[in-house]
Amino acid sequence: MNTEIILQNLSLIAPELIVVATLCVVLLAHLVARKNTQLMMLLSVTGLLNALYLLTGNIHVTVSAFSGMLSIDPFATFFKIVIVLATIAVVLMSRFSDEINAEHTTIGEYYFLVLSMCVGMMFMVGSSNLIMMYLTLELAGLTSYVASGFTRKAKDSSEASLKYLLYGAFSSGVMLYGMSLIYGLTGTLDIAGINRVLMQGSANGWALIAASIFLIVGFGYKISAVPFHYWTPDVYEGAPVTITAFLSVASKAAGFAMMMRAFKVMFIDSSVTNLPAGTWALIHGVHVQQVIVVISVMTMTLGNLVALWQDNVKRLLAYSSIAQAGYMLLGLVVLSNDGFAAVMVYFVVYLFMNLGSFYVVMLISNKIKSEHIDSYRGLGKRTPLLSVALAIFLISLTGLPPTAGFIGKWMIFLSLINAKMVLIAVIGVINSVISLYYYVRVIRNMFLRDENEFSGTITFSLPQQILLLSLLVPTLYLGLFFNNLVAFAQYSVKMVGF
Amino acid sequence: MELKILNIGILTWLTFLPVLGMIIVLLLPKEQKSAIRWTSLFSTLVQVIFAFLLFAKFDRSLGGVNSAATMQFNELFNWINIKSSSWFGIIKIDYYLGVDGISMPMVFLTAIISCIAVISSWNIEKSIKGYFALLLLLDTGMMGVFVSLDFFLFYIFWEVMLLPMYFLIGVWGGPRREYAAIKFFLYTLLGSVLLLLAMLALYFSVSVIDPVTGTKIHTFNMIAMMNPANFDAGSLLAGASTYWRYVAYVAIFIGFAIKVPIFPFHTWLPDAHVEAPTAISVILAGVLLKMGTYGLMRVAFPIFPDAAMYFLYPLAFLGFVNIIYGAFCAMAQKDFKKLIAYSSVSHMGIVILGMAAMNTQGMVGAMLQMFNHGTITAMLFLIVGVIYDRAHTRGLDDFGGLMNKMPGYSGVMVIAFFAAIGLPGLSGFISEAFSFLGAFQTFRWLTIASAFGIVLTAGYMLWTLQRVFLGTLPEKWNGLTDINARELTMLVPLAIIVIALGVYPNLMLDVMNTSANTLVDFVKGSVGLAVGN
Amino acid sequence: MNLYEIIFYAFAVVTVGSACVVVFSKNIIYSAFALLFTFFGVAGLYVLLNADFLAVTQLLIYVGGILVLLLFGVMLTSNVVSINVKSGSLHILAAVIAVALLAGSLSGIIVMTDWFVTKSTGEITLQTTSKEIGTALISTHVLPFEIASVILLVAVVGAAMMARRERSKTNV
Amino acid sequence: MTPHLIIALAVLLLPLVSFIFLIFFGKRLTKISGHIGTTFLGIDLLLAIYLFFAKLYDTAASWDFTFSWIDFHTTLNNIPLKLDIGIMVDNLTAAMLVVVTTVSALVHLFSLAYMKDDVRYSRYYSFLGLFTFSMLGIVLTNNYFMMYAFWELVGVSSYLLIGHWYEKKSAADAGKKAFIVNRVGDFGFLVGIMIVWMQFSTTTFSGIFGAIGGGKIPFGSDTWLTIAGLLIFCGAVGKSAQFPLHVWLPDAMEGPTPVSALIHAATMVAAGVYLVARTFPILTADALVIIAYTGAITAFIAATIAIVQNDIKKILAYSTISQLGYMVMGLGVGAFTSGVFHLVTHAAFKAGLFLGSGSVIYAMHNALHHVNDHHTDAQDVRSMGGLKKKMPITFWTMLMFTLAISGVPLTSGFLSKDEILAGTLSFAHFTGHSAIPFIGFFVAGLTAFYMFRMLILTFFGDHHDAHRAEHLHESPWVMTVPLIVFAVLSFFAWYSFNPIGAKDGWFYAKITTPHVVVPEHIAATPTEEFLEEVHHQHNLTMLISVGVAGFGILMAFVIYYWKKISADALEKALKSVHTFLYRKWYFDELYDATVVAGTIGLAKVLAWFDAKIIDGIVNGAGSITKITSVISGKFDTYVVDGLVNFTAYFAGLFGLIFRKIQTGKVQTYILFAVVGMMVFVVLFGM
Amino acid sequence: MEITLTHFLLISAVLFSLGVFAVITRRNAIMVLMGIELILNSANINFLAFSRYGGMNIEGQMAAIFVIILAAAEAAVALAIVLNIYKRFNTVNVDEISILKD
Repeated sequence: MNTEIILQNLSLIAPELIVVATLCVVLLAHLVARKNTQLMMLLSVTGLLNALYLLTGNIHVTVSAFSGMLSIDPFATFFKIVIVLATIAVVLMSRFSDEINAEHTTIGEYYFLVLSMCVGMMFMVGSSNLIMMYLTLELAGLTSYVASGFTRKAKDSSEASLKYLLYGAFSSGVMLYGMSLIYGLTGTLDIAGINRVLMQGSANGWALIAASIFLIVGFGYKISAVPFHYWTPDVYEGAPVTITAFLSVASKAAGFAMMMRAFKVMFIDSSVTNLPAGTWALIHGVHVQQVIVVISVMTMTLGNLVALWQDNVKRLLAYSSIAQAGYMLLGLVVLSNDGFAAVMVYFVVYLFMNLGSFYVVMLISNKIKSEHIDSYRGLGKRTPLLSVALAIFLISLTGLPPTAGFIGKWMIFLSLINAKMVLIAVIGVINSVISLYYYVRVIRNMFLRDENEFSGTITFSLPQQILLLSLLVPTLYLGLFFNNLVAFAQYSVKMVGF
Repeated sequence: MELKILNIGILTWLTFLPVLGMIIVLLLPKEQKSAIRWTSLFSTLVQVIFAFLLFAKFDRSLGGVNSAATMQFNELFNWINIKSSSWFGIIKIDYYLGVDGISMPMVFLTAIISCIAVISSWNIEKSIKGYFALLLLLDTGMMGVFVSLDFFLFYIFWEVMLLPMYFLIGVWGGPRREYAAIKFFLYTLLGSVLLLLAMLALYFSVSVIDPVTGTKIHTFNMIAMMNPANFDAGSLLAGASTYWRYVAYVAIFIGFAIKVPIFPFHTWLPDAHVEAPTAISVILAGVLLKMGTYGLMRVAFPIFPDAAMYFLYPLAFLGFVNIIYGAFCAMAQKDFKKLIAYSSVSHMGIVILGMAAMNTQGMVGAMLQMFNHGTITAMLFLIVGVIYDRAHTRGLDDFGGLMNKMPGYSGVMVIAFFAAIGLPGLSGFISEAFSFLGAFQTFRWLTIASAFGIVLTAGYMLWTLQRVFLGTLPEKWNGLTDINARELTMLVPLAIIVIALGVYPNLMLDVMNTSANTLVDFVKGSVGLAVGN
Repeated sequence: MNLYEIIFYAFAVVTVGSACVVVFSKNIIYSAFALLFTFFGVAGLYVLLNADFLAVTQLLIYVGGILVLLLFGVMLTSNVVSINVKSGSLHILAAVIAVALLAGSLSGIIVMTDWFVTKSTGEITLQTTSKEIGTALISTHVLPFEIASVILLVAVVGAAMMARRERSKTNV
Repeated sequence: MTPHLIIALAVLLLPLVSFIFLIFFGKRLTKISGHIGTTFLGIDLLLAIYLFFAKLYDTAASWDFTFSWIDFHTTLNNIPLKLDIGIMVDNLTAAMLVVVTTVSALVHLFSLAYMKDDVRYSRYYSFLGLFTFSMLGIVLTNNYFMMYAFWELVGVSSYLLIGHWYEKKSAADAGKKAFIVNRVGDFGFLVGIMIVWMQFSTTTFSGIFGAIGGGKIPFGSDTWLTIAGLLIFCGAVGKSAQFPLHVWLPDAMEGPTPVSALIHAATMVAAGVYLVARTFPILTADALVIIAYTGAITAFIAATIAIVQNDIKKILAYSTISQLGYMVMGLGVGAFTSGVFHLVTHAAFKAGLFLGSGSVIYAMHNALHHVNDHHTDAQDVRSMGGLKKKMPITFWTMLMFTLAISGVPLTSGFLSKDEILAGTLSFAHFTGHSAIPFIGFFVAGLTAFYMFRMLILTFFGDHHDAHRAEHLHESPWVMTVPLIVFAVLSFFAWYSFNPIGAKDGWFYAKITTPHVVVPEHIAATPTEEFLEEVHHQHNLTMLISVGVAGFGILMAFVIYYWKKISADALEKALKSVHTFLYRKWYFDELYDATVVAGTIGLAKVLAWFDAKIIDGIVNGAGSITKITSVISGKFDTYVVDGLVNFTAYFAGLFGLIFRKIQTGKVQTYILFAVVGMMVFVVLFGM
Repeated sequence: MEITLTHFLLISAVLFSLGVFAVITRRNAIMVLMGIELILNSANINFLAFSRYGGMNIEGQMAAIFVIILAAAEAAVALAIVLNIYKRFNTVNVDEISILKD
């Protein structure tokens, strides 16, 4: 591994480098022009747009870089795009968030943190070596701990960061221990290598299972899957809305990408050939599939059932995002490229609808200083546009046509049925019916119930509305014309080595 | 059969005209109340005109049902086309519209009822802009369900209609509107998700030769699904009378049964009806309920003939339960609307029974009953609405002697009531008679038992008539005014239809007849086992 | 019982013993100092596993850095002069059961599993690994190395931001 | 389209035209509407009479015009599945046409005065038109389907006419009762039609008779043929107020008296008899026996009740039921022509009786009005008497009718009744059911008795309130003319010039027993033998009937005119019997207690069931939620909020439990995570 | 008795368990952090042991290095957060910091 290879590899991670550069610049800008918050926002956005542009260049690249540490492949690129898009949206959102702007003295650090989270996640999706996974996970993690505590003066924000820290550090520690066990079993940390060793069948069942479950603890915490989700509601509620939104989309996406790659590459049994094209089998004796089935069912069910009881919209959305993770996990259990593709499609639509709903919640709490569901009464009258938008986002989260959310679920169930997992599919749809109830509770309060006395209309600035529409339009458009999206996702399941 | 206007197929026009109206309505400032009203009215009126056009041009001799060739006014464009992985195969979804004898009357009905609903909503004042927008959206959803031949498209429209309905009940409804609305929403969604799964299972079980590429691809095309030859060997729903086919059929059936509604899934109906504003009750009873039975005819029967035949008797039995049970429940009601709601349950039971007969008279009777019930019950709800607007109560016992006070009103009412009772010369009679005649040939004793419903119906209807219109007028209603022009304009057309179909049912029958035969022959033929009782 | 084993057991005892103190002692100060010995013991084990470079790193970073940080933490969050340095503990019972189960299954795994070992165990000549590590850091592991640097940057900035005394007095 | 068809259609449709015309323009025309309606019916009558003679002197058995109404373009049992409708005119029809139109026309005329200051005058006339139309429909149709349709229409128009004074609750109730009771009968009728339709895929008489004649019987079983016949007969039971569905007719007297004359004496109630006559060819022996007994029982019950009634219209109502029973009995025993014949004659004199009573009531009413007496019931015979002098025309005509109904020689009633009785005797001779003739004669006696009781109480003696008497006087000509016409029509000569032998008249010549198509082994006695026997029994019959009739009349005079025996004494002596009869054998009470109460009760129960249990099971609403409120006070509000779906109820419960885990203590979370982890490790490790 | 891989692994297992125990039970946030450090150390011992007995392959040692680096970074951030908490709540007892809950 000599220098020119390294340099050549560096060109492959240009997007990440751009973002790193941007965050340094933002930090410096913060030092020199502390007052000019606008500038830093613009800097970040420009950097991110650059990164996005470079990413589009990488769509067709499929190489393993840095001596197998990092994979640059359509799969990674797809998720990087999702992450960068989310980051851009969040950066713009932050511009309108009162609680962020209140911290104008440290606004530079804020953008710095968001960007470094972005970097960490971008590396996460590509990393194909356990130690890389751990490092990138921690990079994303550490920054999120700090970011969720960004509004330091607020008690709940601080508490959120502490809980996130302790829980995260613990989970990643357990994960690390699992990694060490796998290292002990296979003598390597490179996931492809691990797979090679496992294929020789030397690995002992129980140790391997224990190790993989330790890994799942780490992943599960990242994607907030039951029973490793406990931090989620508290942190989501405590953290600034923008950060919550970011965590619920980007961080989840990164976690999923990492998990999917890890399991596919590590545990696939390439010797089994008599399967339908596009599907695969796991190495005999590795019960990861069953584990994930159990986890996903628990996740969606618990997420939905507890969400029924939430009165804080932010917290409600936290639980809803747990449930959503449950649906996405269903895409993994079918063990097929189309299952993965379904998850990826889901993430794209999830990006729009979830960010959208958090954005609206943020705007509203800016004005009415409350996230309690009862304070949403009569919003339909006070601010029609926002209410309708939120309603559409929530309906999309429920998964009703003609919104994009339906397509996400549709793809998932499509692959489940194709894999003849009817029972699981039934559980899934029943869950989506239950979920309807709490989503509709919000809608009901906005439209069906009026406030005791009408407290005037709420207006929002044009930029705010534009950002809203740019999230709303895709949510509707993708619901009817998902041709390219699905095609792109199905192209992007391509990983290094597969 | 082709019919284009401005080079756009008439069915597309019919389906999306309301959306156009909706957009205009949304663009109008909300102060322009009358403008909003007239826009909505206009768009629905045009829809009615187109419906008449369709009705006139419709070729009575073509069967449709399971043969794409004899579907009429077809519009087939590719909508989604994903070169997918080999596991999914190419995902192709078509924008596929077409009508046959089963859907034609429903399209006609939908157009008329929607138009009348708009008229009857004239005195809505509460955020009228949203109201009409949603009403028109609902219209599109309903129309789409009846014209789409692609299962995916069908499902989309099916779901599109839910949300407007939720809001229309929930925002403009009565005191317990929230409860009714969410109940309606949850019930229907529960049904439709089962429908969704069945649809996906079908998708992967059926594959056809793609005209373009010439390869075998899966399809959502309902008509393709009806051809047993298209089921891949070894797929989930392949074969006949298999466990999974029965499961899928039951799933689909529940999906539709909830809409009909069939006992015991009917409990949302009374609540929804009672709470909904008049126009919405009209649409609910007039069109929405028909979607369930329509779905059974369009989807469940032809795609799962084996299961359909296997579950024929249970179906008929449910029909019987609906008839008798609904009638008894209606008899005990004190609320005018609730009474009519339960009478709907009873009358839809007749449709179910007629369908279960699985022979021509039964099927035709059922179809005609769908149409007639649509018109008659619409009239009844409008009548309730008229009196409710004046008296602000629906208690049956609060009234009496309206016959003298409101003669014009009473005249229309008498027609509606006797039509509901099934009086010869009015439309209800023919359809009920045929349903029973048909059913009797398949299920002798069950039909005799069900036919007793006509006595019960006469019982509660006349009782209501007496309590509300006969006797002496309480003083407090001395101020009541007779029916006004607007209300007449929405009631009279329906009355005319009711009488016309009563005297000369062929107007509708010859539209339905061929398709009914085709359907029956197909279902029976593709199973070949004869049904006894 | 050769020297190697003696040394091993010595370190093992030190490590585990002090770790127990860390976990079970009521007094945070004690725990902190016990942790010091744990780190020493671990470092010793590293040496036995002929990871000399790592042993040194362990001492430098853990003892020199992390432990100090933790002590600072203790000092700043509880005034030592008072006896408020005691720290209680909660749901012992559940923890005991869970951890016992954990330890049990772990040791079970450890014993039962045939790990990935090159069969030529026994005497591997003690040699320094610094060189290999050095080359690895700039060749194969260059990317993790860089990421680690980013992590440190983020950590510094984040910690600074978190811990900084806010100058505006508009607290919640 | 032959001219005859056109005329027939005209006869059918003219009343409909009158109905439509009056319903729309009646309001403006006010009083003229009555004359318009009457004119329409007058023309109708003339046309009918023309058709009658045209048919009678035509050689063809029947004019049948069938056309396809609905074609299903498919086959059933290899027969093209069509619904043919059409009209058919044979002698029976022609006769019925004349009867219906005559009565209807005269009633129209009569009503001009009787209803003159009614609030809904025009509506009354339009409904009369509707009724006549439907009645003519029944008579003219050539298939069961159409007949059922008109059957229902008749029911409705009678509902409307009975409830004409719907402000009176009793009137509204009566209308409802009539309709629903009829529906019960129609239900059977409908099932019968289903059977024949299913078996012969046609509903035309000719088609069905042809098929059965061809040896095809329903479900290939004799029993089913009987059942089919009886089911169709159910329709007759409803319409002709036969036991056990006779209860509606007396109540129907709430309607205006002319309506009673038209609907509940002459036409509608006769429709049932007509139906039986039409169905006659396919009635098996068993069916006929049952029919005969139904008729007999009805006749007997009604007659006994009629004895003790005091309301003049009630008396007539029960006598009508009794006479209808007679006709049905006549058909049942096989005396086809006699049954129909009695229908015709009875139509005339019973219509006359009602109109007469109408005239009396009219007079009484005015008189009471003059003396401002609003308590006395204008219809109670006990408050009448001595009207002979005051209203002679009414009296003499009434006398004529009474004689006719009592079966006194030289009247039309004598002819028809005797034939029926002879029929019963011959029936008894062949089948041994001697109860039938016995009842027949007994009822004949009773009839004579109670009819004369009514006549005496009404017209003889002195009016017991002299002051009121001054205000009593004869009705106007529009009311008396119809009476006279009917009286004239009640003479024997119209039907047969032989006062004691109906056989020699045109009626028997033209309207003969139709050819029975039932297979021999289950058919009743062949017509020829039967009539032969009837001929033998004829003289005997005459003697007995005249005897019992005379005895009945004598008793009436003894008790109510000469008062040799005190009516009150009798009443006291037979207290229990009297009350039993006065209470009409407690039929209404019985039905109210069982059927009506049962239905309503069941309805209530089911409604509760629906609201609580079904909704409960599916929604977990109601009581279940109470239990849950223990778990969380919030829960109820949530339930009210709409979390009522049963699954969602448990969902909510679990959610409630799960969220307890979310304690807010991060270490608890970690503990749970570790536990979960260990569970997995152990579960999947083993 | 020959010192084998198992000995080292057992020690690390013990450290791991102790760490977990500390994390779950000790109320003081700093104690929790100490527990986490123990966990990391146990993992490191594993890495090195495997690397040693796996024929001196360097990967384990590299992993260990990065873990140590990361532990440092983590400790820094953690301390900052804890101090911040102490400012807000005047306590570092984790179980008393629970305003966010259902």
